[in-house]
Amino acid sequence: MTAHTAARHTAAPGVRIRDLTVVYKTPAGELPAVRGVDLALAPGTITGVVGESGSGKSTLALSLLNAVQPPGRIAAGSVEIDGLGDVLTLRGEDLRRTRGRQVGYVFQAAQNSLNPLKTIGKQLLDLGRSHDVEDLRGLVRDAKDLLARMGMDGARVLDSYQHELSGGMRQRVGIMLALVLNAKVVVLDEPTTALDMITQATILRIIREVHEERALTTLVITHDVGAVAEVADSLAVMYGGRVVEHGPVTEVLGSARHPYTQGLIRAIPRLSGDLSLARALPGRPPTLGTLPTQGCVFRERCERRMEVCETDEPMSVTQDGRTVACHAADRHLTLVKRKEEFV
Amino acid sequence: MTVIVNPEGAISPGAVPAGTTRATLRRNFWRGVWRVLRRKPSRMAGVGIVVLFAVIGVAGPLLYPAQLPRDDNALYAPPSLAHPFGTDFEGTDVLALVVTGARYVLLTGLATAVITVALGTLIGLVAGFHRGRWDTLLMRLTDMNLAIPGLPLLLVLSTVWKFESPLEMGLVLGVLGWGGIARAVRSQTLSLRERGFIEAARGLGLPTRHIIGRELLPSMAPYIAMNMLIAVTGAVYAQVGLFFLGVLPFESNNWGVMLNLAVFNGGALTTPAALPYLLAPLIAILLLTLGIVLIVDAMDEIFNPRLREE
Amino acid sequence: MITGTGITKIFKQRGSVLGAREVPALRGVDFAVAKGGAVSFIGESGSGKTTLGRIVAGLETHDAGEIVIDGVPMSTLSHRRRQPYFRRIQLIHQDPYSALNPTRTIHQTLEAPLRLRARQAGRPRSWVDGRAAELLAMVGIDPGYVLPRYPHQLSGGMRQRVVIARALTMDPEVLVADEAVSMIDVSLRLGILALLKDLRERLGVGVLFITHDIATARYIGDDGELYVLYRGQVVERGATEKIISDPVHPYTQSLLSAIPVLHGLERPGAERVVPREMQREGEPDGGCLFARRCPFSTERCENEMPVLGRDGGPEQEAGQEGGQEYACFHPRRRSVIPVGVGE
Amino acid sequence: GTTGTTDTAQRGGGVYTTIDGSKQINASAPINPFNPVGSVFSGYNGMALAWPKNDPTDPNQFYPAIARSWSISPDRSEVVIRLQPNARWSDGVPVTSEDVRVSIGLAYTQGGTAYALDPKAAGAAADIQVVDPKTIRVTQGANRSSTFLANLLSTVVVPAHVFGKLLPANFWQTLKVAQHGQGAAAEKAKSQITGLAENVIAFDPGHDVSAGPFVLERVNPGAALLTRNPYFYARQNIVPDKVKLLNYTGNEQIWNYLIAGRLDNAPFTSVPTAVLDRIRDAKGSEVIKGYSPVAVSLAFNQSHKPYDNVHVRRAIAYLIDRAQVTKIASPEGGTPAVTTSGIHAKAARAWLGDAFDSLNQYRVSPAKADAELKAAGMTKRGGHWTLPDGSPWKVRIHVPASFSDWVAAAKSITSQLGDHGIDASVVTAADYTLYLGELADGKYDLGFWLIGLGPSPYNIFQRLYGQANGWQMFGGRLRHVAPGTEGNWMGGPEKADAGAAGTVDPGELTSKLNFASHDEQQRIVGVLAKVANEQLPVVQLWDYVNTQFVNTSRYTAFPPDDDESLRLSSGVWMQLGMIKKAEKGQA
Amino acid sequence: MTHAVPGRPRLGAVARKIGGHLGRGLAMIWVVATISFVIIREIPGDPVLGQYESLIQKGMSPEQAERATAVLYGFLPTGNLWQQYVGYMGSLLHLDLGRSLSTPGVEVTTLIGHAARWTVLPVLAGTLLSFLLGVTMGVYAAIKRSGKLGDVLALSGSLLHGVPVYVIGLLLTAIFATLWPIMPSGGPVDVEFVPGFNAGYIGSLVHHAVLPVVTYTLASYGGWILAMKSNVVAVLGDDFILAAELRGLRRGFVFRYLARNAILPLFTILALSIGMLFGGSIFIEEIFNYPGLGLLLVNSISSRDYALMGGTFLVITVGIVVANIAADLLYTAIDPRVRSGGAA
Ligand SMILES: Nc1ncnc2c1ncn2[C@@H]1O[C@H](COP(=O)(O)OP(=O)(O)OP(=O)(O)O)[C@@H](O)[C@H]1O
Ligand SMILES: Nc1ncnc2c1ncn2[C@@H]1O[C@H](COP(=O)(O)OP(=O)(O)OP(=O)(O)O)[C@@H](O)[C@H]1O
Ligand SMILES: [Mg+2]
Ligand SMILES: [Mg+2]
Repeated sequence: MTAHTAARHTAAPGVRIRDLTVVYKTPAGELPAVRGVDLALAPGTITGVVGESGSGKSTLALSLLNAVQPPGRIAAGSVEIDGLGDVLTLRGEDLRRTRGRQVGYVFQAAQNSLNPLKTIGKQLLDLGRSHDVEDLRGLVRDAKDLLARMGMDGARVLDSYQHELSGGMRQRVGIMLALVLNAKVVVLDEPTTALDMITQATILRIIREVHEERALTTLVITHDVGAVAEVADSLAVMYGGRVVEHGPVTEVLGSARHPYTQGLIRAIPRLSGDLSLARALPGRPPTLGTLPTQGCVFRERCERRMEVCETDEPMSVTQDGRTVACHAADRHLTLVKRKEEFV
Repeated sequence: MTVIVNPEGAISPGAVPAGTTRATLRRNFWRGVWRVLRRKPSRMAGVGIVVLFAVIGVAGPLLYPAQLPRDDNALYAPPSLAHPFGTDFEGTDVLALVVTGARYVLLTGLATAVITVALGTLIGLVAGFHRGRWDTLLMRLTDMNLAIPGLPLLLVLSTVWKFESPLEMGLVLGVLGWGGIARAVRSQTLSLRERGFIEAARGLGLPTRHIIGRELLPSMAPYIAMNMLIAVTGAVYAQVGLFFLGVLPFESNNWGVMLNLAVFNGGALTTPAALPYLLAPLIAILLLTLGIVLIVDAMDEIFNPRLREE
Repeated sequence: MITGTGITKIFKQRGSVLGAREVPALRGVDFAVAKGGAVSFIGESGSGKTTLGRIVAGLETHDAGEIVIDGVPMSTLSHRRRQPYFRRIQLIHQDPYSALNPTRTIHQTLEAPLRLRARQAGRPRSWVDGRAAELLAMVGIDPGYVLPRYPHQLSGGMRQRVVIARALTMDPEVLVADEAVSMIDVSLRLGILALLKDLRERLGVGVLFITHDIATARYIGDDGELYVLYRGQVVERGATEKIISDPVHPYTQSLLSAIPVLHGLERPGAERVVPREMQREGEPDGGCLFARRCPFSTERCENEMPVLGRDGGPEQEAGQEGGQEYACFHPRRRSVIPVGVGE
Repeated sequence: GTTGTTDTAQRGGGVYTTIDGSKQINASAPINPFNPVGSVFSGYNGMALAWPKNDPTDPNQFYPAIARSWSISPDRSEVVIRLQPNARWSDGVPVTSEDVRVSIGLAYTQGGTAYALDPKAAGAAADIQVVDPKTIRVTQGANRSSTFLANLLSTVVVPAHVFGKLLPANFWQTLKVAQHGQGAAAEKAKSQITGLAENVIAFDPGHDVSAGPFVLERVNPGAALLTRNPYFYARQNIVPDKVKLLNYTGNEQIWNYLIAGRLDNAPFTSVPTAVLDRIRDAKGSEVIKGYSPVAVSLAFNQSHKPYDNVHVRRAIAYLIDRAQVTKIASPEGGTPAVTTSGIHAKAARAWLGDAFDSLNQYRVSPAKADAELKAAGMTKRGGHWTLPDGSPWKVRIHVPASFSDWVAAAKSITSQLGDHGIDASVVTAADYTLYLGELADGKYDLGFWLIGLGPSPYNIFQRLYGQANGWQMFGGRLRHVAPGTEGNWMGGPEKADAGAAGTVDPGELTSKLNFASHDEQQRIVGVLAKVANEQLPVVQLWDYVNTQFVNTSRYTAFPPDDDESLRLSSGVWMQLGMIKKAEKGQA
Repeated sequence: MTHAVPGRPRLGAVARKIGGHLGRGLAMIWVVATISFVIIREIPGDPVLGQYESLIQKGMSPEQAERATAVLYGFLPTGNLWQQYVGYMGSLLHLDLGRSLSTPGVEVTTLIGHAARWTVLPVLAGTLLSFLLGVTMGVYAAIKRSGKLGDVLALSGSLLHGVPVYVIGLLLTAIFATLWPIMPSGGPVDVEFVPGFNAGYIGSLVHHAVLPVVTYTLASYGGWILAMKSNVVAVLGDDFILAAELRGLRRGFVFRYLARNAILPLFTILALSIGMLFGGSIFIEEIFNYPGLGLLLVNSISSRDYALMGGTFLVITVGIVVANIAADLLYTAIDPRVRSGGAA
């Protein structure tokens, strides 16, 4: 009857991020937190983005809603969403309407993403009014359905304040608020951080199930390779603001091509397998200030470092649905891209 | 970037780095402070003002003879080159009065600030650190201190107690005013106490003295320093106000007395003649307040190593 | 050697609207940490792990039970006399950010306890600086670089190493590591775990390792022991490798099942166990604590409380095989952990 | 300006705005003259039998009020008072002798000079007889005071039909017993009468019944509004329709009103010159100056060293430039004291005649001061005078902080002493009450002290040789207490050398002034003035000038400078037929 | 697989909380009463002598002055300190503060009641006004904090916060009552108007209240703007604001979320400062001759009116204690986190 129920069965949109660069203004000047990222989210899939702290994951996620906060600024690129066009060109009311209605966002540390002074139900109504939902009763019904779907007593949750809910419950409320307006693109930033194992497994399962039921295009961002591997169809690995590897999740994990991905997988504590093979990556993850201005961002920690890595930034090469940006991984390719804007 | 310019690996492992001695740290601290101050011209202005007042407070009375000269024929003289702020009711230069009167005011302010902050911090720290019964007791005391209205009590006290020296005055103002700081310091202590590093220090068996003095206090330093400065203005304000009301007995010249005499004896609010006499101490108070406000702005950055070094 | 018997802790939540509510955080936990040994505690959020760690480190009192350090029962000593014993047990915090005083350089941070140490041992002051450098080198960081710096100038991994170095200033017998790696970048986690293992081997320091991620427990040492805590009760205990490979208690099994599967490298275990419900605050006691959530619970579980290592149900195969003990009426081995693709 | 403009247009009289300087207007206080802050304002809605004239020497000069005329027998034993034949209360009831009698009865419950219950008290009324509705006779007891008439005439008259019920039926009998009875019965009667005091004070009639020219209409915390009493006996004299009395809290408040031209008259206030100039600039503003029988002095505590030494006191007198001090402290409200006689200069000339000029004037003379100090055994070292024992001499002059003119004067004096190598400083007390308490406790070396409270010569010298100096009236007998005890803070010697008159007891002489004839009074005043001049228990600084402000833009015909009515309120002026409407009256 | 939500607060618990506050408040009042009793009885100075001399100082003749002060002897407290204390505490229990000395025969409670009216009105108006102004400007200063305007607003706040209230009061009188006399220079209302609900009276009331209220407002505005600014900045950094924006909430809603969370802590300060201002209004009342509690206290001190002094001081303190309790309860009422006893 209303738009959001009618739209339920439309096809999932695709999302294409092109050459996205986001910079933050620091005392040392504007430094790129995300640089030249190309990433396509296939319609109806879950794409996982993994990367360590500071690799630019959240910044990337915010860019999808054109919501990078000052002192940050999207310096270049485009984010095309099917049926919406380039999100980065949207302004004002158009942009606001897009958020929540077209693109749902589940906040990093969703535990704190709720207004502590209002019940969940009131916040839901605020959301509905903000998006001109006429049938608020229907909205509440949908919200209760969603919550029940996630294993909670909808009526009571809507009547609760944030502090009356546990971490896992808040996280699910966050997911509900992202989906209740029937957004087709959903971005989840670290949906399971600070939750324990069993809750994490539950949330991940819910994400997967809801994704499939509602035919969404989902982007899950996390620093936990395991969490991504559990839900995602395809996996992008970020390092120092670049996507260094991207491909179907089983392939990227099964046969990682980038030395960082390989090192990362080796560094994950596992339940089985040979302990002596496991190894931490040497060095430490870069921060904005310590990012090299030229050459490969990973070279300092890379065991396959070559001379060309010092000077030239490796270009992303796509082959068989997999993308890798490494000189060592595609030594046979001579395409070298130099970027000097930020030198 | 950092002060200690020390690229990775420049110093051989094992060698004791030179940058860790106390003197160096202190030097680095002051360099950091300087950097923080230089970030905004307003802060430099603030420091300038406060330093000026400090100098006046210390050396002001030395600039003039013990017996300030009077000009019997120039009562309430208008401002002139010789008397930038005119003269008072007996022909004494108003500027000289402001300068020589500063010491009393500043000394009280300082004494008050020291006492308020010392008492408040001590009580807050003890309450927050030991919790339990001590906490309950001290917080009741603090509630009491906060509930007793300071100014009215001062009025009542002024009839019993002669605040003969600025230090006595400061003592009273300080004893009346520590409640707010104590409460805030306590809540800060409670939250810091839960922070890992305090717990670690306790686990290491470091003495309480160390934990409070070296770990807790420095973390609260910006807050304490800020309060200290604000307490100075508060004390100056209260004290000058009491003199202005005429409820405080006075023996020596100070700004509040000047205000009182300007208004009630000179009619400064009624005619412009005594206006400079009124304005001079007012401007002094405003200037001092301004200076302190401008410096307070920098406190956070001064005591936070990260903001300091940026 | 530290042993704890019957450690019980009940928090009284005062000021709550519900009046003084009692939260049992530990219910008669027995454990022992030997010199150079590795004991891990795992469990969900709220299971009492941190509380136990703090009690062991002498930072929290307990309501019943006894802690014996080097044969001396702590309850017989005055608070003052207990201090030197507890000093030999050092806690490593989960959060390396808050564990270091932001206003003090690393040198100052290490200097204070070392001075104390020097005074106790009658060593000259010069010993302090040398020792600080030595300890930092021991935890694998460059003292020259680290000593003059403030915590904010170091990476998370470095900070955690400094925290460990600080704990080592007391020449501890046991390190209590509470989620010591959960806030550290994935690529660096193994480094810290390896360091702890190394310290065990080189210095003979015992490690009491607290985590909700069982996988990490393996890396502390394969000779270690594992305790599974649930709502303050140890529900299963045994050799780490043994419990991981052959968990018996359904709760242990759900914990292990919750570990995400690295699709592409692994397949999920055949009998993954998913609890029936989420954990709930303030659940009533009586019967098996896990009964409400247990997929296999029977009426007996609802009414009777199984005791660790004693009550074997009908399916019991080996009540205490290889020192493995559990508190369950229906013990059964299930293959829950992921299996490597190659295997 | 005032909002009386419309009233003026309609009724012609307008609103007369002024200030009652003697009390705070208190909205909670009852409309009751026995209450010190009661909303009864002398001369407006409060009436005495008569209004005192401002005479330098004779306290018994009065303008008629409720009493149209009076006579006193030569031996002062009997006073006959005849009331205004037309006087009526504002509710139309005539004012009769009974009203006066009730008023006197009520006055007894309060205590006070003429109506003391103690039969031995000087100047106490012994018997009150109603001769006829408009005539009353009062006789004086044994101790016949020279101020009996004055005290009697100052009696405030209240309506018997309002206040009468406060006196119990047997009141007059009880009074008789109290005054003439013996022993326990008399004591009981006394306590019955004084026991009424609280009720009388707290009594609130609710609305005003006045025999004065005005009736209270309303009181606010800051102001009182009165309207014309249609039954006032001299209503033809009263011009304004209403009177607005404003609160008096501080001088500067009066200054502001005056500059804004809002007051038609303001009572005496001290004014800095600059402010006075601005007040004069206000349209219609005029200053009337008159006699005020008060002077201020710097008093010594003679029980403290070195002020026990007359040379030290004289040295200080020689060093103080009184003209300069007055110029700084009270340029408009005072004239520098010609000398120290204990008497305001105007009264002094009247009392002493040429003898006044023979008094030592203590003109500024550092040389004489040096000589006196040397005579006192002091030495000057390094530009500073030290005490005979070689210790430093620190002069500390105490003043109450709230009196800015005294503070300024004290500061000026310390500056002058400082110029001559005497280390002097001003110490203020938080408030006047505290100041007086500490002064009386003998805590101060030097302090400011009001003197010369004329016109009664007893009151004048009582300030120097009364209780503060050790002479107390006790059970009708004079006795002297030791310095430092029972409020004797001045600590002067009991006997003083009065030159030609020989050695005298100044306290005894002072108490004699109460009963002596005029000639005798003149002689005693001469002796005491001489003693005060030579022994210098105080240094007289300046004589106050009654500076009144009037504004002639709405009303004219104010009393001229030095008029005998100047210390009375505007209400009395109106009764006396002074104030008239200004020609081009405008607000 | 349903999931329960913890229960809501119970009425009994709230009652217990209120009870606890009241108990502590009463204990505090008792202590303050005792302290004020002791201090006040120890104050030196003789009220009769003081009254006498100051009447003389005002030009009254000695006889008249003597007559006027004679009555005061009857009102002096008698008995030793302990008896006086017991009597005092006893009458306190009956809410009887005794009789005034300087206005003999009038109950202290009556005087305080009259004065309190004049304090409450401008204090309330001034506080609310400054609160509204300060809070609005604080939000503005926070949002524009990196710009010039924000700097200027913040500095104005700091300065006004630092400037003593009497300085503001003096300057305002000098300008609006003296140099350019458009405002009355004292008193609460012109006596010419008949009290009641008529235009003249109300107009006069307002006219007289303008300067005191403006002074209150200016003096406390600085504190509000500073507090509000720092709260808004803190809340702006909270995730839920960004989350609300990312959910596409209307600006109005986001602003309300922001404002409500930032104002919340200020409400308790508001309650406290209303309590505090009863005592803090001394300067303003003195300068504008406004017959409130502050002025009453000052006058009672200088006239050594023991009963009035003690009573006024006590009432001022009780105001603060009550405000404290009100602030706590208010916080409980409006912050759901505290209400249900959970962690804030
Ligand atoms: N407001 C800011 N100002 C300056 N730098 C910023 C700001 N926010 C983020 N950055 C920097 O941008 C980089 C990327 O940050 P981002 O938050 O996107 O990382 P992330 O991958 O989400 O990390 P985390 O796992 O810690 O959430 C980091 O180096 C960070 O320091
Ligand atoms: N200071 C305290 N006061 C009251 N209850 C407490 C306190 N500390 C812990 N608890 C309660 O005790 C129980 C055990 O807490 P604990 O922190 O030991 O769990 P944990 O296993 O470390 O959990 P996590 O994995 O979340 O760190 C929890 O229910 C907790 O709410
Ligand atoms: Mg992030
Ligand atoms: Mg924990």
